[in-house]
Amino acid sequence: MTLTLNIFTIVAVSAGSFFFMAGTIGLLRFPDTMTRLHALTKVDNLGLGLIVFGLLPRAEGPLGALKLLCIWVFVQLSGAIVSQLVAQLARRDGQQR
Amino acid sequence: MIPDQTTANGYLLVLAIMLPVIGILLSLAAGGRYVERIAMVLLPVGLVIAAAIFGLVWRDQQSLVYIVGGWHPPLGVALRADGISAAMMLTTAIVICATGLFARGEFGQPRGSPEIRASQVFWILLLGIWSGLNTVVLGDDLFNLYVALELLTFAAVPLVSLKGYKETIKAALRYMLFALFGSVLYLLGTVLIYGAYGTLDIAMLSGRVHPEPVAWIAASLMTMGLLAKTALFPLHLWLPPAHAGAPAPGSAVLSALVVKGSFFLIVRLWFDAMPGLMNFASGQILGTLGAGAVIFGSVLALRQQRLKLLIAYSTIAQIGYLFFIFPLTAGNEPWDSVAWTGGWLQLFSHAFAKASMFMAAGLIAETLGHDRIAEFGGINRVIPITVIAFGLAGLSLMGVPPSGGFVAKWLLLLATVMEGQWWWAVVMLVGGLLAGGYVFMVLGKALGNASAPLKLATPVSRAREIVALTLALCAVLLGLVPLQPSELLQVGRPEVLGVIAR
Amino acid sequence: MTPPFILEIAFVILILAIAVGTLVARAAFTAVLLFMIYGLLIAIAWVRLSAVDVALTEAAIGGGLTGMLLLGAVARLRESEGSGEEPGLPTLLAAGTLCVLVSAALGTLVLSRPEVAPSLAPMVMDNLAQSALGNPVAAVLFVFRAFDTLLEKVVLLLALIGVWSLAPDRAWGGVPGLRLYAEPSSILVFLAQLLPPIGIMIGIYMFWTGASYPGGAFQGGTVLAAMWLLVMIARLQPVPAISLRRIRLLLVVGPVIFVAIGLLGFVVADAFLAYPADYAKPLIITAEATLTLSIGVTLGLLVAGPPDRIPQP
Amino acid sequence: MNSIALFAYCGAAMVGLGLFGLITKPQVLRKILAFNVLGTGVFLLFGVIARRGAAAGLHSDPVPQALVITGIVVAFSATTMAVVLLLRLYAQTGEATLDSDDPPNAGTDGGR
Repeated sequence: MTLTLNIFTIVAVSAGSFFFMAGTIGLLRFPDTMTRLHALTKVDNLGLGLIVFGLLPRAEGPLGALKLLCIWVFVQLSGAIVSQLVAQLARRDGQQR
Repeated sequence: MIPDQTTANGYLLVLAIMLPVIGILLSLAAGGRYVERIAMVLLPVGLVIAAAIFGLVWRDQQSLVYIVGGWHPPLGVALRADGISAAMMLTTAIVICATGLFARGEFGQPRGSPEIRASQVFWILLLGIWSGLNTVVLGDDLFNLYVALELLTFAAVPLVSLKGYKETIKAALRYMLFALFGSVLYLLGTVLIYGAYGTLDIAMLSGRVHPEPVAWIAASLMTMGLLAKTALFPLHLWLPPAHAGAPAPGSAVLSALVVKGSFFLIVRLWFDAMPGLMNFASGQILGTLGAGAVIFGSVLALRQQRLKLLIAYSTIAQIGYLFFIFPLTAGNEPWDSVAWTGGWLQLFSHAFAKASMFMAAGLIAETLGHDRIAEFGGINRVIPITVIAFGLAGLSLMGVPPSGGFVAKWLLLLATVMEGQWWWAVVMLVGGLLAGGYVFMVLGKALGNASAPLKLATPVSRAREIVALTLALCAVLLGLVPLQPSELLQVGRPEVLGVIAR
Repeated sequence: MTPPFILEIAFVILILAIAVGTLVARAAFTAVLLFMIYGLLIAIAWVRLSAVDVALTEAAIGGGLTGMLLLGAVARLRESEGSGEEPGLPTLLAAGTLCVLVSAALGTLVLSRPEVAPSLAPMVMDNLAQSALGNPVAAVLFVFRAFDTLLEKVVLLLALIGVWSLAPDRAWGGVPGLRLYAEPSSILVFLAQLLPPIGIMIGIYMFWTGASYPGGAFQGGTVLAAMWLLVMIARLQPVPAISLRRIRLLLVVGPVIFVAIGLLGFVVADAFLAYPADYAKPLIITAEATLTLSIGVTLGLLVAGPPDRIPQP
Repeated sequence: MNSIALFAYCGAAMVGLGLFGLITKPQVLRKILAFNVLGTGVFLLFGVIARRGAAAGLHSDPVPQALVITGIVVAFSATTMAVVLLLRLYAQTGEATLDSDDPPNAGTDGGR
């Protein structure tokens, strides 16, 4: 049982880290604002999501698990809103920085 | 002596700090015309408290101690009033009260009008400076003193930019950056000390600190930071525009008191927290910086064409004298306390004289509408009291009897002879001559005849002239202090200064 | 070397690299962004140093409010801060040498007496029961060294007076010149509607839990300030004029109550800022609750800046 | 070397960096940033001392921690005041540096 959970954690966190890495590379390499935002959302959503998911079995009780989930939800929220704001600005400026 | 118990009447120390704080809070809440009224009520009360503390320390020849919250150091924070704190508190209270009276005309709040920015801000800042200074002289904990220093800085900087001209904003910004640099270095020393000795209580530190690298580096960093705040040469660049740019009552407080706050802490550090550290070399270094300040400040003062800048440069020079305390007490003869007394008298008499001078300068500028020294001719017929105040204060700066400045400089000279360090005497004599030069440069113009009929801008009230004169008289009266080591100033000191340094 | 330690080394190198970046970045905007990242990394460093209370403070103030303040400043400077005169090579060398010396001295000296490792932790723990608080850091802040905390509140208020003092004469008493977000239909408005209820709850929770666990009045107050600023920026609440009586009262209520409780100590306990044994906890909580509120308002107004709009009659 | 020493070196280096920036950077905004780097460096040293003082069941000496919390708030107030002064200077003169040293003539208004 412990072994299964450990393997689960390792797999999920590694996968999350992979998305972090991929997203960061995308942020640095993609040509314009919109595509960069696209890369960033993968980091927020999948990267952090998988890491949180992987850590859930290790949380201290249900309250700890809830806190972990909250972190993910809040990052989702702020990420989504900031992306919107950046995209709005980018469209208004009409330039692809 | 380690303060381990609250002494009788120790509560006065708390009141001295909290009274202005309460004033700040009430002023902020009440606003409007109440701000000035609150200050007018609190100033005399604070003066009475300061006088009471002074009287008690003098009568009992013993420090007052208060353990805040009943938590003893090193866990808690103690307040301690020894001889120098008591004298410094009384000086502060007198100058602040005089400034309050002087500023009434300038920073009043007319009935029924909306709040005036300068008046609202000025009174709160004045109280802020007061509580900051009282904490600086009473604090016995290095971090508590850091907060006190910041209190002082945060009250002093806006005073510089109160007029809102671009020059004063620039001066305030430069002052702020110097002050921040100073406080962060001070804090750096604090962390080293806590890490090495496990306490920040000055009395406890005095028994624990040994001459070793960590103590030396901590002391150097803290001293450097405090020197930047004191504006000792060569870290003085911020002072002239800041002190000259503030409104006259602000300049009076800044020059007379605020720079002395950080000087006071340098003394606390070297003589109280780390008495074992002071040696010949460190004394000579501090003294040399002081000598540089005396010469440099005086020469530049002579070259100024505007009165307020002249007075500001003179502050740089007069601060320099204070630092002769360090080389002249680093030895171990009992005569040391001559230099000790001389240095402190220099501080007090300069406080009175400089506050009076800046007030006089403010009155002259109001009367004439400018402060160009070359055009002062005939001013003595319009505002004779102001000119007399300026002249009397000038006596003290020059060190001419009868004045506190004379006694102070005489005692310091005496100490140079006794210590065989004649080179400081040369600096002091040159500094005195240069001070004579710039004071007479102003007086000569003021007493001379007007080249053209004087155009008067605003009449000034007799009462404000008398305030300036009173402060100048305080500086003169200090000249009646007997020419010998003062017992009061030694209350709370180790038995004979310098013994530990051996 | 254990793997966690290698990670720590990498982390420290990252912090230092970002600090260097902050200082050398050509554009002011980049410098400020890097500084905000730096603030958040420092907060993590505090967790590594087992100082969770400090980590919360640093994240909220160092990473959050300071960043917001500096971003606002960059927006106003419009990237035209000028290059100024870079100092000459001799100055750079002298400054560099001095700084390297200071760093070297600190690095060697700060732990130079490992045999002593002075600590007040045992003394704090011995007296913790008497302080009525469970969180040792809170006990130091509000009981043992309450005097520092009280004076620091005054510093905060004086800073606010200093900021206000830079208003033009005619705008005194008016509305602070906080930059408002222009588009009312923006998603920011949605955020400003969604987040504050949660944020306020977290702020209150931080202060409440601070008595026993990491958290406290500063951290809670900072979160409240952030929520308030968000609501103002999104134009859901007007920026208040600084002459409003209720704003003034909110600013001083915490410090006033703290001072009052301190003075009460003269009468009911045996010293200023001492709490009577039976009522210590409720008194401290009262002081902290009002302080949280006052700190929130003060920090919010500090970021909002000096008034620049003339008060409406 | 252990983790405590590592952070001690980190703090010491930050102090040096901040000091260097504060002295050499001409733009006021950069000076303010440097002051903050310097400040966090000093605070981190407090943290190192606190961590080393772990005792009595605590992982870290609470006294330096409390001092740092006070220090952070004071540093923030200082930053605010410096930034507001800078913005006011910029609004009035268009300058954001201090080095254009006009002769100290802060009395041009007549010294009042």
